[in-house]
Amino acid sequence: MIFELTDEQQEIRALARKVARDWYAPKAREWDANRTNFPAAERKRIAELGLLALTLPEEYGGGGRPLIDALLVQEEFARANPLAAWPIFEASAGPSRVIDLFGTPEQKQRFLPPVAAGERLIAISISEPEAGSAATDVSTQARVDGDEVVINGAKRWCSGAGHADQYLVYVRFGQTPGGRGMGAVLVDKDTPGLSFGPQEELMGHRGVGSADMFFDDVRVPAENVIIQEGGFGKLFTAFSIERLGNSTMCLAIAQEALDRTAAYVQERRQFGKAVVDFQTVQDTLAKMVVDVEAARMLIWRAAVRAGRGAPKTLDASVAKVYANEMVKRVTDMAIQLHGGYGYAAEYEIERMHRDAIGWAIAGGTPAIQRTRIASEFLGRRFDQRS
Amino acid sequence: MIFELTDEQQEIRALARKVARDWYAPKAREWDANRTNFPAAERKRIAELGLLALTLPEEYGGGGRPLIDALLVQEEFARANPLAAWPIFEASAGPSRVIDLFGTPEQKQRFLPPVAAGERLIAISISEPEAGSAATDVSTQARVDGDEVVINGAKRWCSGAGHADQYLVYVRFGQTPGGRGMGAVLVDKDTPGLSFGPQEELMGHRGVGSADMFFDDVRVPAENVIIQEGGFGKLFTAFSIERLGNSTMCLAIAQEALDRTAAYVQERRQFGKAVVDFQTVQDTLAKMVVDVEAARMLIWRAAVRAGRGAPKTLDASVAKVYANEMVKRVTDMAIQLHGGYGYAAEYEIERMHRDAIGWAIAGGTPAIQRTRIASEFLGRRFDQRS
Amino acid sequence: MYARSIFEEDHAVFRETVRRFLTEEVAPHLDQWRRGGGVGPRLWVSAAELGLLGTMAPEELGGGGVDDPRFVAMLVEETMTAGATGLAHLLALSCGVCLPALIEYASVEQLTAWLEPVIEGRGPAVPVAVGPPLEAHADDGEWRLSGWAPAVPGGASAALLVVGFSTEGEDGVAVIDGDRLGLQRRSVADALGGRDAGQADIHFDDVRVGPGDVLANGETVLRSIRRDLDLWTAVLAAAGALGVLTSTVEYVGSRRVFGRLLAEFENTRHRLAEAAVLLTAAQLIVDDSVRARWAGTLSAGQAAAARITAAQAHDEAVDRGLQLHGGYGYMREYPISVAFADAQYLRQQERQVSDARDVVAAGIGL
Amino acid sequence: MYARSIFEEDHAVFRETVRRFLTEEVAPHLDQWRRGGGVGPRLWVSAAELGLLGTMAPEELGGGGVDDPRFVAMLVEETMTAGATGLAHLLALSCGVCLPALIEYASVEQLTAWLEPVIEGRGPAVPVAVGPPLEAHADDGEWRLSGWAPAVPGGASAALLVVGFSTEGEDGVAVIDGDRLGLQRRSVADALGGRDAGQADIHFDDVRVGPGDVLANGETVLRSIRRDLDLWTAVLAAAGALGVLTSTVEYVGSRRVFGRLLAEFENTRHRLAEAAVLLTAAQLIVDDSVRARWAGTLSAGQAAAARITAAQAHDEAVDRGLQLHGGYGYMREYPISVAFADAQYLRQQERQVSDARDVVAAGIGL
Repeated sequence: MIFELTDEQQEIRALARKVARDWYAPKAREWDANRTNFPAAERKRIAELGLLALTLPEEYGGGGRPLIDALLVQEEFARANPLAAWPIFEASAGPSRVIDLFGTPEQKQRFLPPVAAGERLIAISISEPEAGSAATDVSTQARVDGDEVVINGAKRWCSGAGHADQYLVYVRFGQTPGGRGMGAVLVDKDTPGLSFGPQEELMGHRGVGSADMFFDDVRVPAENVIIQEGGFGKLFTAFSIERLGNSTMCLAIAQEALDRTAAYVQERRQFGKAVVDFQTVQDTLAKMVVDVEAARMLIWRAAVRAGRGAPKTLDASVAKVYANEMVKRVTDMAIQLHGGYGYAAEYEIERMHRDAIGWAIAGGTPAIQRTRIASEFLGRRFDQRS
Repeated sequence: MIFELTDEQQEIRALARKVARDWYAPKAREWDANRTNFPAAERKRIAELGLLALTLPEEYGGGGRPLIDALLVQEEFARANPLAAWPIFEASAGPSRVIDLFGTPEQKQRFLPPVAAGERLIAISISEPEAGSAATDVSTQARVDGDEVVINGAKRWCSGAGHADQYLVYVRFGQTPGGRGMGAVLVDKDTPGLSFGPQEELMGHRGVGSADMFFDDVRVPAENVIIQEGGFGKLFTAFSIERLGNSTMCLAIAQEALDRTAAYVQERRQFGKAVVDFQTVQDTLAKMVVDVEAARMLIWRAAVRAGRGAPKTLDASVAKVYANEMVKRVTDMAIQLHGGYGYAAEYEIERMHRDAIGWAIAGGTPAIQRTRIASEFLGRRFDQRS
Repeated sequence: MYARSIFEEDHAVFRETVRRFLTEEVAPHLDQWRRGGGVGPRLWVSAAELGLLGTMAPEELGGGGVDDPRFVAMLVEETMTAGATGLAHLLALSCGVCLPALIEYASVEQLTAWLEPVIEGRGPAVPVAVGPPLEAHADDGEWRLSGWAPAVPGGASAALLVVGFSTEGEDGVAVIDGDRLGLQRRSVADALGGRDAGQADIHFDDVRVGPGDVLANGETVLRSIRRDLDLWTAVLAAAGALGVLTSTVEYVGSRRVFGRLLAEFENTRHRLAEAAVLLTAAQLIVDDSVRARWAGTLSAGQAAAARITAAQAHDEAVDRGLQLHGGYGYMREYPISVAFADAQYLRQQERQVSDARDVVAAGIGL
Repeated sequence: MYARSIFEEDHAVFRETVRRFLTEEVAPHLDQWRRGGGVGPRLWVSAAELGLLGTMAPEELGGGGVDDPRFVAMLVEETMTAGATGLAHLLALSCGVCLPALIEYASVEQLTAWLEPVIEGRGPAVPVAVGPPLEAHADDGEWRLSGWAPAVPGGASAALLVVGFSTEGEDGVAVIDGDRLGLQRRSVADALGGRDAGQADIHFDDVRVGPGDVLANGETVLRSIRRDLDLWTAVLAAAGALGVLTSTVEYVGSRRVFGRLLAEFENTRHRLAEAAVLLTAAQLIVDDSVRARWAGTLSAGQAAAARITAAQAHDEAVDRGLQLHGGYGYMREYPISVAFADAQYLRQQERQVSDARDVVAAGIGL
């Protein structure tokens, strides 16, 4: 076992930190307040610096590096400004990775280079009004019609909906129920028949965009089918990668909340002494440190073991459930230690807390993760339907 | 970063597991019930297998291996039978390591080989009636008299007292208060003037032995002074190693409680279905998995980074506080999931819980660890006396 | 599950008045208040007309003359249940905290001058800087107050500010008109929760107060105000928890996941049962504390314990509610999302005053 | 911090009797009972002589004829405070759970036969298998009970066993003499806590019970017994928590660390304050539940909520007490160590009967 970053990883991390601090940290509060979408030009800048798509293969313009490297970069961006980390998440741990892992060479050649160049953003579209936690209940239909696929249905809570250029849509082919009937198709934003509901006012993750998506006889070429019917396992492999992206967002927010709190309690005085000199403040700060470090280790282990592939389900679920609950606890403690200022927007701790809440709802709730963990740990399936 | 054990580590672990399961697991309940001391012959057997003193230098009969290897072995023994892990703890992460790290070549040559051979057990003696959490308040006096040191005072809660052959006693030289006036001296059990109080009936850690120690003009040769007055930092470095030994005991107990619970809930039926088919049981089991894994990562990180030396204070305190509180939670959940049998002695879960409680009291409580963590994280000292 | 026994016949009658008021005067405007910086001035006038604002004040000063905090509790709880957390908080501060303090500690002249605008609906009375007090300098029989108080509920619209100050280690309480010269009020535009309270940062720029503006026995008054703040915060939190738990129980009874009602999952049932247990305990300590306040026997320690217990029940109910609502919980137009933000607001307001654990510790002799 | 109002003058008088009893008949023997498998037979005789065992039983059957569970609460709480957790548990089971069930549900003939030995001090009445019931086979107007019940408190010495059984999906309750043929009692020698209760595993080897041994309306009786078990477990836990918290507050007020009293550290004060808050809430819900039991309005949901709340308060008090006692907390001769083990014992006993969350969930309509 080795727990140190390589020199190269440290360099990438330092570069990411500098870019994120210099460019994006100053804009975090304003973008959050205005629900600003992340500017496409900024995405290109990140790509040009070689930080956008570290995990995509070099032949398609990516960095050809392992997952952990991308997560190190994502963490630095998310600490400074979570919105700036989003395209990194999507390119390195999100839908692009599904294409990378499961697409044909032609599909990769067609779809990945624009992502790696920062020219195109792909979002993933899974949940539906009646299929949230029960992802295998997806009812959006895909019907093969000659060399086209015709999609009908509705999606909900698609992060980036209306803003992203392409969507990896989880669909049901035919009538087979459950995961076995499902697959995934890539759909361009401007395909006729695809429309978007109004942008939702979410509590956090502002600027990312979220909306309903409506598919009304949406026709896409059959070569856009990334995962065929029956690719059940692949669909869920994709979840595992995404879970580490989610977990890394939590880690970043928590680490940032911790560091800012550490600074605050040392600067701020109360009753004639530094706030940090109160024993309960030290105690709470230490709890934050331990919590953040435990999450970091679980995430890093899952990511490092994944190498350039996908993490084990058990590793990823363990990391996600810990990180999700950790970031809620840690940002809550940060608010407490900020005393009267914990909920003042200018300190950004409240934004971190709002964002934190969202990560425990997205990508499978802690309750769902725990069922998966028990299932994987015991090698036993549990039927939620009985 | 690499999170996998080497082949060699896996082999050592497998050997340790086999020995521990075959020889010591069957005796755990009986030894606990009878408060049996670990037999000296068994200690020799472990030494002969090369599992007792992995971290001590090869020239003194040890394994010359890094701390993590010893902890892997300790974990396997402690899972099967914590009492059997105790001599490994003492030899690899306890007082012997203090001699190894800070003793003169002559001292090492004199004191370490018998330990590595399993012929002699050294215990550490720090706490006093008025110096528990405040270890720097030690008042046991050591006075240099020619080529001897004369010790007077009393110690309390010395694990192994009355059973171990030698004691590494933390003492105060002269009148300098606080850590700066302290040092450590090795004292043979049968030195005139050293006497022991009655064996304490502790809630757990039975068989280890614990008693008051009384020093009445106890004379030992000056060459038994392992740490001279002013070796403050060394004394506390020793704590860091010991904390990982403590944490590993917690990890082992928790992992064992988890695995036995996993087996139990799959075997046992209630209301016509396997207990594990209840959602709250799955949820609780998953919490145990996550908690154990987080502790494991924090301990392993601290140990691996220590290499063949001592871990960083921050790493060790983070690992200990997490492991201490984790094992209380995990054994409590194990009791819950065992339903009516959680407190039946034959299932051994209650023994694990009792032992768990003790680890959070020994070696610096979680509250003390958190103060240290805040202090180390911020690079700032907190005065507990004001 | 647990039948509350605190309210009697009279309160039930009063509840009808309150509910009508909430339906007619609050519900139609709530969204606008949340968007636009708090309750409007008309609200206070209409509440005054119904006699809601001074139930505990002497009749000769236009009040209800009923020395029973349970009417205030009814008013506050019903307002919480209607989802108007910010307004409920203002009502609690004005009717539950400030007015009783003034009635008990002000001279007759002071009381006459101060009560009228509040009871007649010019706006609420709110406490300011009653935790860590403002700095004040004694100056020729007067005091000059400087400093600032962040995020004062109703700070933009309050008729009366009950201000804690400290001068040379001695604490005092001044009562000043919301329009007093030297006050700068800056609305908090981006508050996450409690938006209908209309929070404002208030800067005191050398505000002069004379002996007529100051209550005798400042230390005692401050202690009493802090205790009552704990009490009323607890009342708000318990009512908030009940509202969230009730609506979550309804939600899980209609939402299907994996083809089954969410309510059928053991995970749902146990998580909500745990929240219900906390709420039951919280409601009992809150009700007992309101009764004790009425009897004049409420200790600071018990009020602080009520605050901690109710806050925990509220936080748990909101967190579990949010988690069980899944994606809907994160959409700001959903009541559970508003309830989450409002709970955060109340906790933040509590924290600005004190750490309740210190009060409890003192109560058990530590 | 919080002044309980549940007890009145009569109870205070009764308390003196109980305390004398504890001083004279319990304290001198407690250690021996803990070492030797539970309270001795003499204890029950002396308790009977003082009229402690049947306060709620009809006078014509030798009881006190007082339909007020608060006397039982006083007896149980004082016994807990004296550190005799196992005995307190037996008294709660006999006087609080079993006797009231028999009084309410047994026929006059049954009651006459069953009450006498208990009230006269032959031993306690204890419930057995009232959670998951024993298997029973109907056989020619009789039932044959088989199976086993682990760790029954007082299992070795009980005069009367109130046994839950199930036959073809229907639940029943049999009341049988502790010496009934076919019972095998095996003392639990290595119990960690509650040792003065004298636990035994009881094996039922085809025990025959006839109609005269069985209560009518078994399902109702079982529900009532389970509710009362929750109630009395809560009473025990709250009293246990108070005892531990009180002694820990004393300890930290005398123990010095780093040259200061442990009580002066913020960590000590806040941790104990948190425990005190839990206890305050627990005591309130327990007292309210005892009152509701007296009034005949106690719901199963509230009793379960009381049990959960009080158990949490007890566990927290014990854990924090243990942690603050440092090394002394781990030494079995110290009261805090015994208190820890006793708390574990009570939790374990609770869990054998039910998961209280299921009961609460049902109480809120889930």
